[in-house]
Amino acid sequence: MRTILTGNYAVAEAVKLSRVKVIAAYPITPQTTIVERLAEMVERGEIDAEFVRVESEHSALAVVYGSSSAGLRSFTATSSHGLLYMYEMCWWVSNARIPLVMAVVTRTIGPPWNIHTEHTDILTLRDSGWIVAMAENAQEALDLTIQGFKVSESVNLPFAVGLDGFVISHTAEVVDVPDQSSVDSFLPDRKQAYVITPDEPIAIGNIAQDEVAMRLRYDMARDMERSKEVIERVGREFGEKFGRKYGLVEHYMTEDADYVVIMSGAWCGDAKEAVDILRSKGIPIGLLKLTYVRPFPIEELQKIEDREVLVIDRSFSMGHKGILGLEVGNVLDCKNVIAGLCGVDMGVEDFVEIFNRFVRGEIKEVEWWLK
Amino acid sequence: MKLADEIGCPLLPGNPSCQGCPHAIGLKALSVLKNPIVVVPAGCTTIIAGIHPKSSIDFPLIHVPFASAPAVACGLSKAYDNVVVWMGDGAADIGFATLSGSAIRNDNIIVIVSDNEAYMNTGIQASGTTFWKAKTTTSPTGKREEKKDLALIMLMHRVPYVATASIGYMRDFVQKVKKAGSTKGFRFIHLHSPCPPGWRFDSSKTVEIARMAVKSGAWILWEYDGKFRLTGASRKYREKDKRFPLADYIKAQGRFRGLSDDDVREIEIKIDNVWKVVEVLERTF
Amino acid sequence: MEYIDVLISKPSKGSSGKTGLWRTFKPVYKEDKCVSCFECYVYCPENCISLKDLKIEIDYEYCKGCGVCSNVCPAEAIEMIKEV
Amino acid sequence: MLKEGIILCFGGQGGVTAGRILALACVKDGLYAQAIPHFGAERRGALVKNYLRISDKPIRRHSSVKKGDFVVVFAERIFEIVDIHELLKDDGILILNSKKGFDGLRCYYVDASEIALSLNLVSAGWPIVNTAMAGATAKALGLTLDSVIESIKELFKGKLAEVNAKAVEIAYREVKEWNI
Repeated sequence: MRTILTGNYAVAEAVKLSRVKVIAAYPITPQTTIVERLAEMVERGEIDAEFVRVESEHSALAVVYGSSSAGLRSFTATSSHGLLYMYEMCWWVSNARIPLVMAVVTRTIGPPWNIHTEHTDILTLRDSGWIVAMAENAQEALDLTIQGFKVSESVNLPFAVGLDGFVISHTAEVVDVPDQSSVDSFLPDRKQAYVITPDEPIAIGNIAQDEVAMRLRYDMARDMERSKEVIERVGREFGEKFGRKYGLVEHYMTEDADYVVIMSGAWCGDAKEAVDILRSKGIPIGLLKLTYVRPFPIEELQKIEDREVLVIDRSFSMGHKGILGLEVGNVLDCKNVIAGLCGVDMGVEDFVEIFNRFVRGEIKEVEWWLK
Repeated sequence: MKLADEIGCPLLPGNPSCQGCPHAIGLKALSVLKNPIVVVPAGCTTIIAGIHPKSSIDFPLIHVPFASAPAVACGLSKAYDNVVVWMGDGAADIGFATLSGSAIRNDNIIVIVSDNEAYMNTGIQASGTTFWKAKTTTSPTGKREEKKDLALIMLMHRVPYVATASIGYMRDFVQKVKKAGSTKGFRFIHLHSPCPPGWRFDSSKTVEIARMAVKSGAWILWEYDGKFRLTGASRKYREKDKRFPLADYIKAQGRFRGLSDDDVREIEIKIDNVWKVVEVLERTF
Repeated sequence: MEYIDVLISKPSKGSSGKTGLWRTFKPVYKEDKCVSCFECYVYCPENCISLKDLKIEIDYEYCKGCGVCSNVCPAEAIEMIKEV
Repeated sequence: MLKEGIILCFGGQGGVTAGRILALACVKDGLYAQAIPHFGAERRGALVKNYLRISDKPIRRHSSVKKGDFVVVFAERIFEIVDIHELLKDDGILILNSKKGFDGLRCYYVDASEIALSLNLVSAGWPIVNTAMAGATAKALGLTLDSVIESIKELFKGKLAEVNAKAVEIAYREVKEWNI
């Protein structure tokens, strides 16, 4: 059904369609309307789930860690300071190999207080063993949430869906909401590596010897690597079922492009229009969207090794460069523009200007786009 | 029925607990619950639970981060009955918001705080429940602040069941665990657990010291199940003249070494004040 | 998921090895003095005391020699003897 | 065809809802639309900007609208704090809650406050003009009345839906052109 939904409501719809059993979340702008909508769905009996009103984000993830360990499909959502407050639990969940899905509505970290989008918050999950996906619009937020459960439960790693605060979370736009039976046939019943039950006296997470514990990390690394193939397969299956194909990256006019811009998140839409404008003037430029930041699509990037590459970052690693700039820079030579931090608005005309400077060879190694 | 016939030994021999460990004694009480799942945050019991691939505890057990235990238990309780949090006073300090939040939600879980009055697992640092003047590595000349009364704080959350207990009075503790087990909602037991290395007394005296705490009135056994009442041995120590000398309890512990008679009298006043609160609660609550 | 078992431990005695080696003092049971109250069983932190009819048995393989059993015995039926 | 607009109102006047009503009406008319509320630190009473995009193709951009093909103004007092020429393209259309048009601009105007008051759409002493303004904007943008009414019935329930649908209908019918 085609309708108008905000990104946050689209996520809530996806959670409902995924037949989630336990939802725990603490309000934080701009994530709040996800949990408000889910609480409403639970109260009205539109979804057969329990909603737990926790007292903090740390407990939000702790509750869904508990329910997921018991075999119940679970969901939480957070943003910025909330994500940082639950950071310890993030690592615990992934290291315990518990599949679950969390929406991260990206927002600047203070001070100063600022509620607008930036990707530095979700990118703190980079090293934690979470699969990290970034939505470009409300439709992708819905689609990636549903795929998230399937991917997560296939590789026993938690899954974060990032959606830009306000830009996606509160923008009402056209979303095609799939029907329940199609989602049911796409998303199988929950499976996971182990379930804690009263019937079997096993202990989960006892102290382990160094050498033995390291093997678990090795296991995790291999499963994260394997998740690439799972993400591609699930994205293909989703495409066959719903007509919208997904993968680790999305190519936009890159095939014959001499210049490739790499970006992630909501502003890719504006950047695609800027690509169109440069193309109309005969400039061979394309855009590679990182739909997934973890696992990192190294092989996809190696394919564009011979092009001029620019990474535009909505995040920064203090003392070095943009976080995606760092990541991509590990695979191929690239220039790096830091823009749109703290929610600074970036429109088509900004990207046209940046792209023109990039094509003319005027962009420095690392350049801040201050307004 | 003899207590020995009622309780089992879920903690298996050969575990890493210190000699005379109070938690090791207390854990036995969980054997009266039907099919419990035990949630353990960071603390001494993290170690006591054993080293992979062996588990020292014959229950399903899940290790969880320090401040998270009641919340994880809440999640588990969406699938199972009899989810028990077994945590120390350290976890109750760092995870106090989690504990309070769980109580406010009236989560269907049992929380037992086995309180050895300091952070023992990290090597005896002062906690919120460390007694005034007790020496720890972070209060080397004796703690200057008061001991917080966790059970009374939890009682004020208006949950269905709150009790104090002592590892020196296992019959009383087992009764309380049973009662908690047959109640629904958030249930809380604050268990007094004297620690030989932490309090500096001989490992053979764990039970003796625990009993001295009750006999001297320094630890009061009570429960609330809709009605507040003193239980077990503490009933006879309501009258102060029946209590054992407080100085004997204090002086048996290395952590109080060097306390003056004035200090002991000061402690006595603090204890008398707690009794006043308990007596009011007993009459009115 | 080859090494997922690293996360999962199963109940077993001796997770910390033969803890009987920790002992300095050994509890010695005086059967004739025993009044079968089994306080020693209730309070033994190590769960090294088992009940045999009206008597007890001590598992010296794991007993750490803490002395709690002797301390709680009302009949002086467990004596701590220096072992090493 | 991409039309970008800005809805200007004071916090609490319901600009966000107006945007959503119009976006949903577009979908019902077979178009694509996007309603972006701009959130700052403002509270009730401050000037609030909302953006509305309408297109016959999926809309990819998510940035703010700097200059609108149309600007909807919920209260004339807004002109005291905003230079309308900065927000409206030279050939753009102003849709205004007023008894008269705006000199020098292509404009649609309707007395939305009066419509709201006549239907007793009042909250905390303020006439709630958002649905009437949605009706007037729909007319100005060439959306069908049926689609706006349907959207109202999807977003509101019961009596509230009825009254607001009425406001839409009156405004849609009464909105007048000025300099067009």
